[in-house]
Amino acid sequence: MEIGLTHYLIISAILFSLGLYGIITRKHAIMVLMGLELVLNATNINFIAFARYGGMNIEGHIAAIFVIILAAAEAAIALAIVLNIYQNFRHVNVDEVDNLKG
Amino acid sequence: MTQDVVLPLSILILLIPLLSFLINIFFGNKLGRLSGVVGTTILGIDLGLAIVVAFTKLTSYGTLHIIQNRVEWFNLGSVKVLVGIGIDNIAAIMLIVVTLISFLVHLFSTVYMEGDRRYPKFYAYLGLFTFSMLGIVIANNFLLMYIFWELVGISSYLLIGFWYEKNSASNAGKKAFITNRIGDLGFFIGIMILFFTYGSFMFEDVFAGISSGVMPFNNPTMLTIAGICIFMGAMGKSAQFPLHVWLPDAMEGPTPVSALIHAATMVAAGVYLVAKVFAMFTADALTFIAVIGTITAFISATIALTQVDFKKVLAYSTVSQLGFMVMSLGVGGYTNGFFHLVTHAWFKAALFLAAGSVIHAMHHAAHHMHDHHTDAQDINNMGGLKKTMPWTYRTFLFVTLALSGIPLTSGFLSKDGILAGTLAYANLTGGWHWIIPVLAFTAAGMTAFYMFRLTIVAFHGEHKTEIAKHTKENKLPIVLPLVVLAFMSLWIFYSPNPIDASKGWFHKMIVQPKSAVPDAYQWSFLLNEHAEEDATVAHQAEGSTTHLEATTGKPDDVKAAGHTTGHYLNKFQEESHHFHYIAMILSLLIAGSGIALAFMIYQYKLISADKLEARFKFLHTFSLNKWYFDELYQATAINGILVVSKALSWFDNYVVDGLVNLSSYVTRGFSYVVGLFDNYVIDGAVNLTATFTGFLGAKLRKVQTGHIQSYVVFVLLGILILLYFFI
Amino acid sequence: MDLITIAFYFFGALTIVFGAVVVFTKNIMHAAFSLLFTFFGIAGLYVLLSADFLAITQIMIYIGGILVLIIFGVMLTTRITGVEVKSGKIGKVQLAVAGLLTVLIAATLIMIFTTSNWYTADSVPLNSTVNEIGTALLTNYLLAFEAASMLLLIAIVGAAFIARKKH
Amino acid sequence: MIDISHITVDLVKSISLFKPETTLIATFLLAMILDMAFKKSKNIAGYIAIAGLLITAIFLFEQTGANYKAFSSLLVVDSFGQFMKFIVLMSSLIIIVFSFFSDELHNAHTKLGEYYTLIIGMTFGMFLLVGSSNLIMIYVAIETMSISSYVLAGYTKEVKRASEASLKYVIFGAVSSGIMIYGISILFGLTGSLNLFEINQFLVANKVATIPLLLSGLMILSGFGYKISAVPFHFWTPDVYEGAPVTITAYLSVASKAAGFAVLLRFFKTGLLDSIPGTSEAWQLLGSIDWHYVIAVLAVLTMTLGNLVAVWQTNMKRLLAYSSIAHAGYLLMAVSVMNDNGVSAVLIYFFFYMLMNLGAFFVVQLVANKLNSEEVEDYNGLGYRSPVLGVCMTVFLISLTGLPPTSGFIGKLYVFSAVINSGYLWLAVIGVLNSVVSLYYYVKIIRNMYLRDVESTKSKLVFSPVTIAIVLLLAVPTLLFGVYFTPIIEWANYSMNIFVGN
Repeated sequence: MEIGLTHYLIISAILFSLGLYGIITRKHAIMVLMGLELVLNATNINFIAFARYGGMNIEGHIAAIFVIILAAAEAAIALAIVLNIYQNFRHVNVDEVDNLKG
Repeated sequence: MTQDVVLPLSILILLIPLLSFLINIFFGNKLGRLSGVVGTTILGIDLGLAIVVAFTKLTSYGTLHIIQNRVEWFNLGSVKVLVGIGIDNIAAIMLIVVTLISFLVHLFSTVYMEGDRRYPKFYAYLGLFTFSMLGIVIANNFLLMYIFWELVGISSYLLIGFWYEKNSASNAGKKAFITNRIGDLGFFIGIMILFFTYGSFMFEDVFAGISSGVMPFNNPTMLTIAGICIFMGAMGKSAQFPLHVWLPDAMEGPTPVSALIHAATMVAAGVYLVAKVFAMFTADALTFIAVIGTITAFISATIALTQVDFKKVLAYSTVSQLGFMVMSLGVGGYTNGFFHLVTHAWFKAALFLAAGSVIHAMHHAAHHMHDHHTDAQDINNMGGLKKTMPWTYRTFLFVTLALSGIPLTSGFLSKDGILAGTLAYANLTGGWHWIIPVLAFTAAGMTAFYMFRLTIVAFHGEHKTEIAKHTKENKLPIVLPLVVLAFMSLWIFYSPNPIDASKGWFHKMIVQPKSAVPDAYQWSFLLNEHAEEDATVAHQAEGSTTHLEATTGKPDDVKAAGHTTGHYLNKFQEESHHFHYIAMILSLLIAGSGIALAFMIYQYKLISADKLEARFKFLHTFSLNKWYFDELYQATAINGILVVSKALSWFDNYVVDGLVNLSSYVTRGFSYVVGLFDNYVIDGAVNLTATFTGFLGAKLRKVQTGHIQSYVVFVLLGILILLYFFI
Repeated sequence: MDLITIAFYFFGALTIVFGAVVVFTKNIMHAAFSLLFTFFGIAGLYVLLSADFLAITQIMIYIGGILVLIIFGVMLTTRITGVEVKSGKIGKVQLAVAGLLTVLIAATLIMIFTTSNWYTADSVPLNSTVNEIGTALLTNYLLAFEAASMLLLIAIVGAAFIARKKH
Repeated sequence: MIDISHITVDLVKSISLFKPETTLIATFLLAMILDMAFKKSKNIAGYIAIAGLLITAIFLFEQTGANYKAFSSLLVVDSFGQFMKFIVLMSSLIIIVFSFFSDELHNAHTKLGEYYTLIIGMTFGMFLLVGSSNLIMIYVAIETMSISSYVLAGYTKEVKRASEASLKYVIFGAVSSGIMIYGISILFGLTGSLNLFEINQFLVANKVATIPLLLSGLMILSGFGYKISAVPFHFWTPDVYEGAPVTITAYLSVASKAAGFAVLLRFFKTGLLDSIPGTSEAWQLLGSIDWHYVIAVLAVLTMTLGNLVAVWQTNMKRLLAYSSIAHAGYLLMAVSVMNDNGVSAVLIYFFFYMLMNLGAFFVVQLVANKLNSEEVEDYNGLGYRSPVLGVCMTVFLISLTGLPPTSGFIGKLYVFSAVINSGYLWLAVIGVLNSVVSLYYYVKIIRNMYLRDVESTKSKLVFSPVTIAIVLLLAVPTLLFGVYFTPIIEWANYSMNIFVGN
């Protein structure tokens, strides 16, 4: 079977789900962030695959670039906040940061 | 005085009490004791103006349906929203009722509230309340009416909860407010249905729309539903079953407030509303209204029989009388319903003020004797007040006669009219409708009984406590309003003939409006094709014989098709007239036996209390079985509460408490079942709703675990569920 | 099987296997390095999709930038030699629910992806995408480009503020 | 070489319409630099921010009547956007003024340079979001405002709950926007374009599969939904609102919500509106998905959850958080009718909501300054300890409940009338039932202020005349617009047309 759009989409779907799984099961804040990176990469696979099979549509590439840029910015902010959590709580386990609830 | 002046003057009447509110709220602390004087004076001026306006309207323009204006307020989409004020005959009369009673209450309170540390605030709230109430009276559209309707709710909340240090008072205020909101919910929906069907909030536009045959959602049933929704607002304000629970609790407010709110104004607002929009009710809606009114009148009369708190008796009696008014409107007795509203306002205000006078005297006496345990409102602690408080007694006795419906009083005229109306209605409609006059007469009899029970126990006989012995008659500002109000309860103000009001000015002025509902959906006996012209003719040339053919609607309802209606507006009025004397004799007999029974039991002690108890058990059992209340109550309410509470009991204190209370109350005996029904089923239903929403809220709250990852899980789940839900 | 197919399965497997390691491993450093291989696999897929510029960007920014940032984060918040470096355990029930949810999501997505019609067009052969991307960024997407620069500036200001010890 | 002359022409026109945003960028840079230069002055950045915002307002005002697709259709400049930008601008201004009086912020930091700078950055992000008509632009704009708000929520970084709030916010926000961009990629796959106008044309001309369209729509909604706190994307709201500094909580509850609603409406109208059979009155949506129903369901969930849970809250900020969720539900109700009346109702409601909600939060802030507490219990007797504050708070709360004669009533009136006008009577009934529930918790606060534990027991609270004046500046319009609201209605009716291209 020739490799087509669907193949890439399936990889993207699996990667997306794996990323979500990481986000909802990892305790360590940074591992949660890694899960997030997987989600964003899955998105990028989608964009590039759709661009390739949609007539070499450059818009998909642009979108992917912006996703990468924003992922970097988001990672920077998120890591800074995680560091701050570490200062205040002396750990970075997201499920133990639960004073605000109800 | 020309027509043009009426409306500006009305606005002035509306705004003057607001002035009193503003002065007392901002300068109250500086004024101190003076704030009462200021408030009373301002209301006196307002009363003067109201009298001028009302007399101008009734004498110079009595035949003119309404003096009103229409002003564009704002645009809603493409629709211009019009508002305005209008004075028709019922509004003119209401202006006097509201301002006079408010004035007397202001006067009364100068002594009664003496020494209260929030004295100026009390006057401020009274001003605000009067303002809002007058707003309801002069509104000629749903929008303004609804706004003032809510304002009345808020200001009554402030007044009922005035002594908020008492937990019960602040809870009573809240209960009144929330119960009223339930009614208002229906009111609001009704208004919205009408607005989006007819594109206007103005009464006349809505009526015109209805009579042109346009139906909400193209469905005549929706018109009935809209009518019932509007009526729900009245059910809340006028304490109709099953929303009547707030009124007895509201007795926690200062007694003058009870006189103002619970006798003459706020509770009358509902009846007033029904009268204002009478033209839009279909036959089915009217039947609903009549049934609700009857149930209210009967149930609360039965409850009033057993109360021992002076004010509670009056409270249930008020609910019962409001039931009478609503019932009268529901059966088509428009004039008599409104008539009873007016007459009742005077004598019920007098009763409450007399109660205030008694309680005030009891408090003073207790204070002097350093007794802080005896309940100053329990009638079993009174007795013999006739000797110590002669003026209060005299006025109280007279207005009790009025409430019981004894000739030479205004109460007789109006109640007699209502009862005749129910007979006429039952005769015209037949079938189960006969239950209405039966219950009405029974309730009337009970009214006479419980009022005399109250009079005899509290005023006659020996002093039952030392406190009662040491009571003294109050000062003039308390006694004067009593005398004025008692005086107003004489028959002569309404009709020269003490046993028939239909020739009096009141019946000439207050004419049933022509129904806007298409004939097919209205009782044929209420159709008065040439209502306005006919009324005019009747007014200008008395005794003229304009003969009208009876209109034909539902054929089987018209038993005497082809009859001429004479000078009567419609078949109903003619029939009422036929029943007038029967009703009079019947009601006199029933009231008389009620009074006689009261005397036998409480004055001469010919019948023991035990026998009485047994008797009541029988009566209640009978009435309950008749309505299947018992079964309904067992099957739905108790079992429902049990099932739900079992499920929730691990979690919920309210229901656990409710269960404990419930089981203890069930054992108390059957004679209190009606009271029980009132307090625990209806309250319980309200509580249950509150508990249920609270329960849901608490459950939903658990979802907010504080764990960010579970939030993400919920988001993902949410998206999945939504996806599969909408596919 | 031609070369393209083999390459696809290789990079696909690389991506998914190491992606799985990232989210299943207990050791955070293992996770970080698995992430590297995942990114690398994705870059390979980009090459197969003739997105050369993206492949380079992926390697430069993700592997050179974001991953390094993450590893710094790990080092700053955990003692490498201590036991703390392991990510803690989560209850079995939660794991089962999470697993079920993930499988459900994956199944839904794959079902939708395999059964839908997508926008397709005949592709224009391109030597390099760099030219196209450059032009697009400075014409049609100029504003987004400038806004992104503003965003990065905001991110720097914010991150520097939050991460620094004392004000 | 590519011919770029047509792009240059567009660019020149676009830049002239981009003046407000340009001013914001300049303000951002200026505030940052001058804050470093003037080390002594505590609020210098704040003053610059105010000045910058005022200039922005002038430029924004100049755009009245403009209808233009700027920057190759990345951005739309229209009167709808102008209204929403004014809402954002006014709340930014008000929040900066609030911040001058925040003990919480001033105790934590000697200088607030980054704080004001980031507020300007966030305003910039929201301006972009309000005007965006390209999915990538929407994503960039959402991230711009989000990144600023993550930092602002945790601005008092030594406070535990603030840092917790910002952690939760950043994780939740990142996941939501991650899901959104995945949804965007699917939409891109379906239509081959990222531009809303082109997507619209594609959808008009072609039939696309329903299920992926629905999926991508829901995923994109998760990005918008988290901005406007719609259930089930609301989970961050209570925690972040409670943890963040009061000023930021107030800001998030109004400004970012406004931007979220703006982009939500624009997404539907520009992207999914079938412009062929008459555009104005009732919108004809493309595709076989009943978006009315989807949004209506979200609205019901949102307001019901918000109100039911609010009943249990004891912390004012948390209570107002749930109340703001409930208000998002009312607004979604107006969105769900998807016609111009609905848009106009959203605009009207938002204007009044801004006044009353910011007012309520400012009172919370002032009380917290004095009492160091945000518990509802500590409001006991407030009406006697500070009469003016008590009366104003009562006005705000009554207005939030939606009772006459306050502006909140007018807002609700327009929302309900838009809903009923479109025949969704059941939705209106649920809405009204919800406002009955909301009465309970709002009245609880009023009762605490007036009817509990009063007078002599506690000392008077004295607030500076300036703060009282600010409260009054919000309370008086809240009341005044309840009676005379025609200008707002007219402004909203003028602004209700969302530009959909030619």
